[in-house]
Amino acid sequence: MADHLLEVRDLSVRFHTAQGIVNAVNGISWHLDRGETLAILGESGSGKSVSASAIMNLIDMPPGEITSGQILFDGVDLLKKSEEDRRRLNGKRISMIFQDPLGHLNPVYPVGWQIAETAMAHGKPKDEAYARALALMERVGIPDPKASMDKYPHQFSGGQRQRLMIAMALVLKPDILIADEPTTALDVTVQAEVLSLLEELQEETGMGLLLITHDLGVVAEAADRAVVMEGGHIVESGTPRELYHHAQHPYTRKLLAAAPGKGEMRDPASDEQPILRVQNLQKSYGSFAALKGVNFDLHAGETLAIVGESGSGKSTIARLMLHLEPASGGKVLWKGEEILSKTPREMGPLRRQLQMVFQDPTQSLNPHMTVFQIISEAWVIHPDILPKSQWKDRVAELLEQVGLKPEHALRNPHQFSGGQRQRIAIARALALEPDLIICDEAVSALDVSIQAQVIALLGELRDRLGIAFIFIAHDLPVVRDFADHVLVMQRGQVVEHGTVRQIFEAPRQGYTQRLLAAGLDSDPDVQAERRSQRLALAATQA
Amino acid sequence: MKHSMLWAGALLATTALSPAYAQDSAVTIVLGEEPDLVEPCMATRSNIGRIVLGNISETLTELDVRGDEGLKPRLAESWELVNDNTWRFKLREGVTFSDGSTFDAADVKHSFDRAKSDQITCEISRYYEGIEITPSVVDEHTIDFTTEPAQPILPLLLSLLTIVPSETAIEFTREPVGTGPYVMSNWAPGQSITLERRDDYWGEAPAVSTANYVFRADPSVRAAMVQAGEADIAPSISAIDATTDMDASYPNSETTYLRIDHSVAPLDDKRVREALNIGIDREAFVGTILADGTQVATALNVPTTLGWNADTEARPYDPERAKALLEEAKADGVPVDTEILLVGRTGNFPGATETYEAIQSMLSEVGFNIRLQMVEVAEHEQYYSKPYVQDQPVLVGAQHDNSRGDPVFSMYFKYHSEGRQSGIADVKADDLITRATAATGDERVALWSELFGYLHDEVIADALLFHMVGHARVGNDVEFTPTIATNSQLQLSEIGLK
Amino acid sequence: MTMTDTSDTVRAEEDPAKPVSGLRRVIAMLWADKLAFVAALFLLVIVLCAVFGPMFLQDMAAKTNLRARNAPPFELERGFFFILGGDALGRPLLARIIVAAQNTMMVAAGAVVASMIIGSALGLIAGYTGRWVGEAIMRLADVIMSFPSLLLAVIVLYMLSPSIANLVLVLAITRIPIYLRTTRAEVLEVRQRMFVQAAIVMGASNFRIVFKHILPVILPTLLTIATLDFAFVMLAESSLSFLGIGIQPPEITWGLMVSQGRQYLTSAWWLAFWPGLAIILTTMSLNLLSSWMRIALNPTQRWRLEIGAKKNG
Amino acid sequence: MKTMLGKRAVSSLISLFVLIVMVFFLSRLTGDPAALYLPVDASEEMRQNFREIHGLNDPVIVQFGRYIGDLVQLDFGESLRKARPAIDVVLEAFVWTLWLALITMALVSVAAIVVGSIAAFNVGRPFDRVASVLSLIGASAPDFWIAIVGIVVFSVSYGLLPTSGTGTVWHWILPIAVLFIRPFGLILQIVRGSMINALGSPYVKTARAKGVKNRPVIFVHTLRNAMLPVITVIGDQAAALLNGAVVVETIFGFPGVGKLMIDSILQRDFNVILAAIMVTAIAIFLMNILIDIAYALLDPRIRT
Repeated sequence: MADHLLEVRDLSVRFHTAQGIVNAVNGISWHLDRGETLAILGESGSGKSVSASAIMNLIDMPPGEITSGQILFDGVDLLKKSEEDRRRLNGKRISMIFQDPLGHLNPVYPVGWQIAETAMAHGKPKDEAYARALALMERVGIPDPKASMDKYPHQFSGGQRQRLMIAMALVLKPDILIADEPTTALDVTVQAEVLSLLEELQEETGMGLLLITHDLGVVAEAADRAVVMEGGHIVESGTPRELYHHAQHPYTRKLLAAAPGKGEMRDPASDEQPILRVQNLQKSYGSFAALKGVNFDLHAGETLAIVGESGSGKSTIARLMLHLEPASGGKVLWKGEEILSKTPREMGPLRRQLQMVFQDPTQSLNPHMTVFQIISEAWVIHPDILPKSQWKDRVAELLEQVGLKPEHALRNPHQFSGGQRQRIAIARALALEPDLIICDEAVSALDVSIQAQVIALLGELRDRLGIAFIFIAHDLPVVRDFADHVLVMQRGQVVEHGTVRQIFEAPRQGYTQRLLAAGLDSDPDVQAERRSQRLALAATQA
Repeated sequence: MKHSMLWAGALLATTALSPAYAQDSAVTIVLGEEPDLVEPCMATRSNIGRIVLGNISETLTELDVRGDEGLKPRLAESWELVNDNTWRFKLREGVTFSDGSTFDAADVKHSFDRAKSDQITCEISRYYEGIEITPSVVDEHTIDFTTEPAQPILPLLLSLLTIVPSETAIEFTREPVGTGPYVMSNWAPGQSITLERRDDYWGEAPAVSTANYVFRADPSVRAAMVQAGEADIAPSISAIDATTDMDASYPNSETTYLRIDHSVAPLDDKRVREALNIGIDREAFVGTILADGTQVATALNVPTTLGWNADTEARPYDPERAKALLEEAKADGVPVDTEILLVGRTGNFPGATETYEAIQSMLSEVGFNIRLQMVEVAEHEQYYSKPYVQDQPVLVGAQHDNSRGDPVFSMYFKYHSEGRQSGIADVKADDLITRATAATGDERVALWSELFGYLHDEVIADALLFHMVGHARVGNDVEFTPTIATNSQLQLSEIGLK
Repeated sequence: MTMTDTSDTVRAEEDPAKPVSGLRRVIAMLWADKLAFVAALFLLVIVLCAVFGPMFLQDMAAKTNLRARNAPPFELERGFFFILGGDALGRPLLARIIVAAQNTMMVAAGAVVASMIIGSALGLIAGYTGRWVGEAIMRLADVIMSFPSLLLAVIVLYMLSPSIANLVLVLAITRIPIYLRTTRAEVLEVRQRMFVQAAIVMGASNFRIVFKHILPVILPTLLTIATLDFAFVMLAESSLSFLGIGIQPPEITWGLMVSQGRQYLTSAWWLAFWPGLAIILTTMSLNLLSSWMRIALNPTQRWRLEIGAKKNG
Repeated sequence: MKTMLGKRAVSSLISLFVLIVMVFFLSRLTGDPAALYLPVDASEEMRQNFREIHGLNDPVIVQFGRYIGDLVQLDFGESLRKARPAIDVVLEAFVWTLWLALITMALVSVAAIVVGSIAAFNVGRPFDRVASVLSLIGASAPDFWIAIVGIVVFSVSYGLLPTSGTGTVWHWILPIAVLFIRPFGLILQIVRGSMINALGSPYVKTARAKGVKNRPVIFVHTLRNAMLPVITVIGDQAAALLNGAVVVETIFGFPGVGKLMIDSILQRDFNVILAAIMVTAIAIFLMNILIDIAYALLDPRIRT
């Protein structure tokens, strides 16, 4: 009964890993037809990408191993076909694009050639292949396609690279396009553009689109149907609307609940002296001005969100404040005293008051240290905080504070999941009992559910310990329920500065409006609305 | 890659052509090291002498190493003692140099002055030191040498003086000109030197028309080359490789010995020195580490040398007595337990290291406290020549080569209290040396052999070890029998072709 | 990607590997790579020889006996230690090889450890401090690199006497640049990592950052190089002996034995063969072990061994 | 790129100068050339005279001044022993070494890259095992040992090749073969390692997803990326060869700079030592620049 273009039946894949055998997917089944878009929704480790890799024959065996199931394409079981036959399908009838296009494009070849190669690999003559490549680069909206043909991946922006990937995948007009987290690494505005590009192309070619994502918003925006995966199982499936309004499975509900930007907004209520004043802060690399004079104040116990897309200079502010880079100009007054001009020695004692939580918890924790060492290092450096005798108890206390177990203290970072690692990073920051914690994209690398938990944790700490936060993020919804003030940045400048309510309910600047519009909402209906807004905006501003 | 191969080929084509392709009556001779120069006045250096002596350059007189005719005429037809201090040489006529100029007395004078000049350091000049020698041209073909003091063996000394034309500048040359049967036709540094036969040679033309010299450091490679037919003669190969019927051994006039510095205790004690001598089982080396035919030495010079003393007998190996002697010395308060340093030179001769290792263990057996140290040549020189290392007793293992037939070339230098490498300061020895040097005829013979006996039996000047043999490998299509002189020269005229 | 995702969650769930089981795990991973396992065993034997050999066999190895000169191998009537034959002075080869192991290992280990410590120390400084100091150090490295090692050997061994210690000195100096350059390159990369930044934010001293945070990360690389270098140094030492520089009798190393035995290759092959074999096997073992380490120390490759371990263990 | 080359040139000059200074003074600490040059029984005045002629009597610092003075006029001084300009002697020898190094490295690179890639693609399979073990055995044997065995076997026993020396292409085979072994083993390992990493990288996944055949996946997509680390190693190995393959040159009587070096060191022929060091140092500098260029050609990210 080959009534579907592509059908996965009872597929089970397992991997041999350091920790033994892992069943990545267990007997999952789904199908996809021409012209429709199926979303596989799941968080990291849910096995959402495994079936795709299986279809494309990209699972290395070992360590991978397909233990059961069929993959029917046009009614034929791919798993029974020869390597060569499957190669012939790849790129010709089934194509795939990936997250992180920079890594997935070969750094040492011109993009033009890489796109054309898809065609050449399937026997198209060189000139025709290049002709198609050029046409597609034009179609996916690469500026000056002719010249761009000879450029290399590193010479393009993130969004353009993803467009190039798409072009590469569509050279031979495949029947199916698999997009694995195609927009995750991208800025919100770019994400929206890429998604709509995919839709247009789908309409043109009538291909089936398999969209693998962790983002409910993406599902709401683009999918016709969706399956929700957890721990290698499909827990629920249906149209976005069904899933949003009548979610059956608790996990699905959890996901929906976790989606940011739904809770109550805060109203700042402090009027005493600010603990931090940033005045005309500037940074330039050679001739390029990354930060063009930024000003803001921060009151004790308050949270300031700094929002902007990549290259807006939001992280630079943090790095300058903490002496990770020298500033080119301006002042930073911490409790009244200027700290930019301080020497490392003078800075030493102050550092414990200003702490930072980094974006990628995997990298910000030293893999060679145990959790205990990582946290207690704070007191090795600042012995006056705590006598050695109390370290053990304090570490346990901190771990519990951030929702981990005391016995975790003896493990190494790699034995934790991303979210847990970020909690450890937070515990490390707390160990110094700081007055201000700067969170640089502290949650953007985390799954939505984890994101929600971590933000909740931070909020709780703020209320309990009265710590002030600077919360740096690239999309607005995340900060909506958490911040008191919001600073919107673009190209090294503050575009708009206001209370969270003002920013979200009455954005004054076009850029802010566009940001808001570009943010994807998990409610299909809201999202549909947003979409029309976005298009309207684009029209007016174009 | 292919290309680079081709280029390499091209490059090679331009370089010296391989011996294998040279025409008939050509021989290839493989030597241990390439000479830095091909300079007649350096001919006493063996790697130069082998190429130059008797081939490119000739001397007035030459020592007969095959028969026993003693000193034979070469460029000089005859010589006589005009008075005590003056020798007169009659020169051969009708001899031309390879550059066409004719040979006459002026050339001899110039050659001598050039050799003695202080603008270049000619090795052969060292044989004329300490004597005032003035050559004076009598006529075109007669020359007098006046010496102060009288120099009985001047004709022998002149067997070392290579004759160059009077036009030769007083600086080292790379294009040697001589009266010899051959002329150097090509020198590709690092690869080969080629000699061509001269048609206008005064004497009878030798059989070999072209001689090609190549250089390989490793003895086994040299041996292999002859075996593989890439070379015809390898004048010195290692005894270990000398196992085929192509190989001939020859006394190479080298004598190995342990030089003892008598000035440092306990080696200042005669009993200790005797113990040293009888503590070494010399016989055991022959035919094992060292080649068959190696002789146990009783003198620093080989038996064919003038005045060699047949009555002195090698001391037999006697460990018991050696121990006893040491005990005795010890009883008299001689510090026999002091560590004695035995210095050997790596690669001095084939099996050098093994030899010294064996000696060390033998001497330790009889109760010496010996430390062996093998050193490279420069360091060896530090120990070998004065001023000596004084802080501890030292035995220097060394080799001495004198194929010139007269002890004069060795004795002053090795045993006179003034000698640069003399371990002894003995009045009687000094006196004997001075007298013998000045003496002639039987008196000279008597004095030398007295000295030999005295040094060996009375003084026990040093621990004499062996008269060494060298090994030559000669290819099947040439005939050549190595002689005692093969170490220092190799006259192509002595090579026959089959 | 898929794999790491899955293993990620698993890690979070399953129990942490207890430090105790570390050794067992290493052995299991060794066992997974049979060649590496054998190599490790062989090296263990060599080390034992090096430590205890001279104690028991010194005299036998030094006793010359010209009657047993070049005694052929595989004959027992002269005693077990003549199983590999005798050398040019009739000394039992087996005994000599065992005794020589000590010097050989001392030279190699000494040189490698010394150069590794000095080299990586300089590398850390060059990588972490200001660029002027760094530049200076790098130039120094260039000089050492283009300084002909033979000349260095002659100079050192001439001015100071030729001894094991001095040979170690020579070899160590010539190897320093390798570690220096690698360390510096790695430091320049690692110092940009987040956890180093985090340490700075906490106010950690340079010393602490370098030794607590950077060094542990680059150590595996250095160790891999070291194992390879160990082999290299052994060969270098033998070449020196061949050229008549370096260690001289009555001291013995394998390299020296080979170069002394080479002239007998045609008449008594075993003189050069056995010590040569010892060198080959040791260097090979080290190579195998280091390529095993390269996988074992690389998290993305380790599974190859771990599966093996499961299959075989 | 240009400015970088400029910097490199300057810094290399600095190191070269330091090198010369060190070699000049240190080598003069290693004994009196006269003692080596002249026969042992040469008299003291003869030695004095020799030192006089070669200016060895002046204080070392004066000698150094003189040397540098000449050097700036590109006069590298005379060889003590050969009575020729040192630079001629060195260049003569260097040509040989250069060819030896070039040919060997060319062969090594190609062989190691091909075998290494295939091994990496079959990690753990027989081919991989055999390749690495064989290369290891070769790389682990002392080179002089291999060289002599080689001569005994190929030249003496079977007479296939000339034992040693120069002349025909055949004369090059044994030396190159011996030199080949060690760098081959090393580079093979590097290639294998970096290929394994590259094969695991995302862009290979992409290529597979595009339906590219295995061969181009290895030799087009992976290899070029994997080459980057390899090139550096090739450079180092080539540098080592340019410094002269002393052992091989000595055994095969190959008139290269390595043999020249060891000879002049043992004979304390200072000018030749210095000239040799300078020539090789410059050659290596030039080669490193070639390496950089190759690097830039392979990796566009460096160009911009």
